[in-house]
Amino acid sequence: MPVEVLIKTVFILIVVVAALAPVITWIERKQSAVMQDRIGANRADVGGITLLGLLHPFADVVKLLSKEDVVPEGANRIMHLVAPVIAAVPAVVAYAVIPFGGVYDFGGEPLSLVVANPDWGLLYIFAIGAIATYGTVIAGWSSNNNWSLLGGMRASAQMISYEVTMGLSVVGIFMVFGTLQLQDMAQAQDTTFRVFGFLEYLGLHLPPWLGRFPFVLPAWGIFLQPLSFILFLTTIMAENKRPPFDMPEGESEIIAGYHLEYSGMRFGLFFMSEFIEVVVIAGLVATLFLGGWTIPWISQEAFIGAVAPIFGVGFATGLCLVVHFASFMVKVIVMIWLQMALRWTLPRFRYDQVMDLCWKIILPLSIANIFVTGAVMLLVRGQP
Amino acid sequence: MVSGTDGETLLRWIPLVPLLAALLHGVMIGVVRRSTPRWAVIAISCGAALLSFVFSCVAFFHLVQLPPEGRVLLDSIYTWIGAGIGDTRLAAEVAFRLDPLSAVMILVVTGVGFLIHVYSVGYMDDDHRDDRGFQRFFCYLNLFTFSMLVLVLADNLVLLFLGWEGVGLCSYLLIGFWYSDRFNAYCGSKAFIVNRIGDFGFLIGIFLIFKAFVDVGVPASLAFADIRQNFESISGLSVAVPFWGASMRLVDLIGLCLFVGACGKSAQIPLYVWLPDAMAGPTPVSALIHAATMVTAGVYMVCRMSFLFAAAPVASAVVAWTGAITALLAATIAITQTDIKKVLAYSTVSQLGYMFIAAGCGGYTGAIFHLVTHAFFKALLFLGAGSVILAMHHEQDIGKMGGLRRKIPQTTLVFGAGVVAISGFPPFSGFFSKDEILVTAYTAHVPGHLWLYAIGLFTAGITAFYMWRLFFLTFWGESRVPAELRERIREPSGVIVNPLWVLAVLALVGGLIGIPQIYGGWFVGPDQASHSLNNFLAPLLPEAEPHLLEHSTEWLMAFAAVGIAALGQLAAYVLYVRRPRVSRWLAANLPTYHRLVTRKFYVDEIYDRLIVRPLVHLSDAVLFRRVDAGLIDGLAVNGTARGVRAIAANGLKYLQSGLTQGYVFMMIVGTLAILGYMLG
Amino acid sequence: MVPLEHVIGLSAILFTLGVIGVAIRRNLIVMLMSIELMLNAVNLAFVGFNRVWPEGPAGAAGAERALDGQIFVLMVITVAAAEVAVGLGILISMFRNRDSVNVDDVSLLKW
Amino acid sequence: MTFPAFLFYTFAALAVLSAVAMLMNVRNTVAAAMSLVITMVALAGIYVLLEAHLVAAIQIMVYAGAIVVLFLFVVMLLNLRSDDFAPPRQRLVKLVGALLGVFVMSELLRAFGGLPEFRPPPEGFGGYRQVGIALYTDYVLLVEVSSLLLTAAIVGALILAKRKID
Repeated sequence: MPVEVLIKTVFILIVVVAALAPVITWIERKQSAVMQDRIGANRADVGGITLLGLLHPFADVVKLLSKEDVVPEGANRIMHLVAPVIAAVPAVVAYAVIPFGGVYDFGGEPLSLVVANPDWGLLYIFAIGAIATYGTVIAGWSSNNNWSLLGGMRASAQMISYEVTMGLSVVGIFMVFGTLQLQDMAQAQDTTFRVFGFLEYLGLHLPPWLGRFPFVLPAWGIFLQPLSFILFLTTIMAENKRPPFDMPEGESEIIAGYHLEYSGMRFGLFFMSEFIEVVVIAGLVATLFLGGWTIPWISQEAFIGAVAPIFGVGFATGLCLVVHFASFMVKVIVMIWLQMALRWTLPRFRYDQVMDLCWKIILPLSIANIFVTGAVMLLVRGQP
Repeated sequence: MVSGTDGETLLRWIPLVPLLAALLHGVMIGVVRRSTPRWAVIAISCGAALLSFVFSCVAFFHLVQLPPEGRVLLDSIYTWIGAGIGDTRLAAEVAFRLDPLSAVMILVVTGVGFLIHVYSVGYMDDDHRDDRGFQRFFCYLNLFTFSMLVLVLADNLVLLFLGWEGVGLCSYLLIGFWYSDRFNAYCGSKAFIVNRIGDFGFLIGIFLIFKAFVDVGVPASLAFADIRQNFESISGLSVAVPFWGASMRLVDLIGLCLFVGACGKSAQIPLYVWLPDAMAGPTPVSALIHAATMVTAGVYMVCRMSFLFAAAPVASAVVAWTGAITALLAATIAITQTDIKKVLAYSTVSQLGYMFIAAGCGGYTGAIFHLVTHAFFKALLFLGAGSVILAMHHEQDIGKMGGLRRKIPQTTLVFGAGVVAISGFPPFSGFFSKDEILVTAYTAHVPGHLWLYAIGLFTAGITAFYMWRLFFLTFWGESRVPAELRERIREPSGVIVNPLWVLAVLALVGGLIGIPQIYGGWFVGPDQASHSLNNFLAPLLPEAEPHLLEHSTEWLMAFAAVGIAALGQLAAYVLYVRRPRVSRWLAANLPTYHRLVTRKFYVDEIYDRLIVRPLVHLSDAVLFRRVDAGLIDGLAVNGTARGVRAIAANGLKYLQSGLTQGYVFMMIVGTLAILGYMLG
Repeated sequence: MVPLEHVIGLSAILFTLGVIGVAIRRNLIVMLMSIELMLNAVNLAFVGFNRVWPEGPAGAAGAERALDGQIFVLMVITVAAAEVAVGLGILISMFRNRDSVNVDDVSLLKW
Repeated sequence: MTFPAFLFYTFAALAVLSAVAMLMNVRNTVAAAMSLVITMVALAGIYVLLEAHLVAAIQIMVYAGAIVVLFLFVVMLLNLRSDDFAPPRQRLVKLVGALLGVFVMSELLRAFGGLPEFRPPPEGFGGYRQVGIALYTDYVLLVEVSSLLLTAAIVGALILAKRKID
């Protein structure tokens, strides 16, 4: 058992951490530049080839590594050193639960493209999120600097309150899919549902054409739980302190917030953790709301059924695996793009607005969502 | 006992009318507070007395129409006390019963009561103050009439006791009417306390009856009819007397207890001390309460329970002998009294003694007859004395009177009639009733009944002597009235004197209603043996068996009684009119006896030293100071408080140090102890 | 996997440490933390015992009763959360009045 | 020594050590808080080993994630620097405390014995589904009451901590 897990972990590490994270730094710069009609980063070159700036991330990494690592005088040394690690590790570890592929049987026991599929899957992510809070708090406190202390305080307050609303907003999804395990959720989203299907339950007989293309949608979370999608997205971005909610950094008021006194690679670690977090959010949202590795309208069986007669079952499953992974990556990239777009369009929230938004808007909405979903399910299926 | 005709609603109005009047006065004094006009007060109270007298007469005529055996009128209003279940159920109703005995009583009470009301209008008139004393007096008077009527008309012992207490209360209020004078207040409370002692005995008697019925399993109802009916079942019981060891019949014990109550109320030997002091109240009060009605309550109660006393020879003997001794003692004291009202008070005590002699010897009708006649002439004497006092402007000492017959002729005449009646000269009431008693005493089965007769006869002589002494000292001889008072003496107004004339007639004629057969009772039928009152009361008091004497002995005894009365009058005449020096010589060389008698045999002083002082000392020094203050307050209350404070100050204070660490430590030790205990 | 005695032993050790913490330390915050530690020790014992008797004591009613221990742990956590909230509230007001978090400074039984 | 046993002992050792660290750490309260977090995470690990998955998740989310953060929050809010040991008198208390501890521990340990062996748990034991069902069927009242308790706690904390603006 451990061998398979090992392969998958290595695979994840390569794909997410090694590949995507640096790319994101590039994406962020490039996308914001294009949005603001400027060229963006394209100076870094290796022997003259700029590859549209793609080399920039590596340049950053080299730069950060070479920078001197300053520990402020009077700061609590150990804490100061440990903080970035506490912040980064959870981000990486969170990916273990996110399925990037379906369950395929190449003879023998099925291969499930997810590192670990514990019974309480999603809770694991929330727990990890809780640990991540400490990174920022400790960083803020240990750097013996009032601004960073303020940043740390703000970060902890924000993360704690958003943790609550994050949990509540996603309950709708739990109710619809009936499970906490992300892999099962993904499989549940592999089917389609008729948009006006619920009218049947009201006793109306539906004409056959309603069952065809324009009115059938893949049973994705976003269509079943639109409100939950919006709420979850906002909370998880706030949890990650991404721009619309990035008071902890808050350049204008408290300079760089909790990672003010950090330099060199530890500062890099903070940034890296943030970007890994972006990928995690993208993966999570994709899995929960965009059907994870599923292909819209074409379920796994249908795909294998179609391809198998031509190239044989083994090849079909392999192809299906590749296609599923591809669809998952596409969705992740779309989400990353969305987050970057949001970063450069929405102005930063004031601190009390953030807290108000959390406790006075998202919380009631998510609870209402839970009730509505419960009612609908009761109506539709006769039992929650 | 045949159950009488029920629903005679008239009966309830007899006591209710005076009650309403009393309530009205009470409201006017207490709530309205403005003084009502005098004529209104007079109208209300005298009207109430008159109305209740009229109702009594109507009821009396209703009663007489009934056949002799069924002569009972019942009127039950509601159940006053309903306690207990099953056979131990005690149901005491507010119910009035009119039978021959109570008929006689209500006539006396309302009749004499009305006259006294009229008299007191005059008497209280001259010395009334502007405060509402006048109205207050009549309020109490009406209240008293109400209580007496309830007592007399009561159908059961409990209601009778209610009347009993009511009467006691009113006597207290009326004796202490001029409460501003400390001595009056003292006399009022003395009367009340002594009465209470008597009531205590009475209560125990009632309880014993109730318990006896319950023990026997008979449904315990204290109505007289029921008691008489189920009486046989308890007559057999006997009870061991705790100290004596000897066993005594229960009936005797009950009898004795009831007699104690009677003594309290009718002022017999042990408990008579309050009556002479009761003279501190206004004279009409003395007349109504301490002559005519209240004091007779005891006699009435004994007669009402006659079936019980008849079956209790020991109790009857005690009653008779107490009566005799009281009569003798009171008469001797009366001889040396100088205050006009005191003399009459002691004469009342001795006359009551006579009634109890009759009751004790089984002559209940005799007792009631003497009660009635005594009510008339004693009320007359008291009111007469009242008018003398008025004339003398509140001078009560006969030493300072004398020769008043010229100044106040009418009072003299009326007072003379009273004196003649009481000393027992033939045609008047006193002779017949006293003679009846002496005959009963002579023929009684009580041990030593001959001695009773002798004492009765001798006391009759003394009675005549002190009454005539009083008469001669006040009205005859040269006037010893102090100079400035002499001219101002004049006859009181008509309102006072007229009632006296009515009473005088009653006193003289009163004897006729009970003329013994030997003098040819005027409405005696061929077969009835003795006089009319007897056969009127006969169905109610069957035990009063007719005399066994043949006529000659009765005539002989009559002559003896008249002779001794005449002897007494002659002695008084000689001593106080012809040779006043002789009485002074007698007083001089018989100093010890004289002082002994004038000091009322030092009875009050003895009581005071024997009972009152030790009791006060006990309650004050011992009970209050040591037990209440010392033990309860000291030890129990303050003691515990001091103890707790000590414990807290020395021990608990350190526990609350404020140091959280300390608390935590204690908590840990505590849990460990429990843990150790649980697991050990 | 591990004999239950060890689990309960661990719980006992942690509990004792918590008790010592409360007894020794004078800083209210650390005392509150030690209390949390004691509560955690109790939770551990609950879970341990629940693991051993899944069907509840002597076959209590039905399987779902099996989770008494764990549900109780949830309740303990709720209570602990409430307790900490109030405890820290007190701590703040104490600090504001005494300018120190040292427990001995509030021994006057009044502010 | 199977792998879970090894895991259990490491977690146990980790928990005990960090607990002791918390006690002994005098100078830096935040360090004490962090060691408390470590203890809690270690305990969560042990819960997973004892098949109490939901409880483990909640332990991390609520205990480690929220309560200790609250501690840190307060520490930072009040800017408490360091704390020092009490004067020598405290030494005595410390000694007594240690003795006490030993005694308590021995008492507790002595009490145990004869505990049943571990048995394979029923399927889905300790998972969120079963706990959820139990929570909302047998223990509904408990849930409602605890919600009441929490509201009371919030109000209480608010009143205690709010600056008196009047």
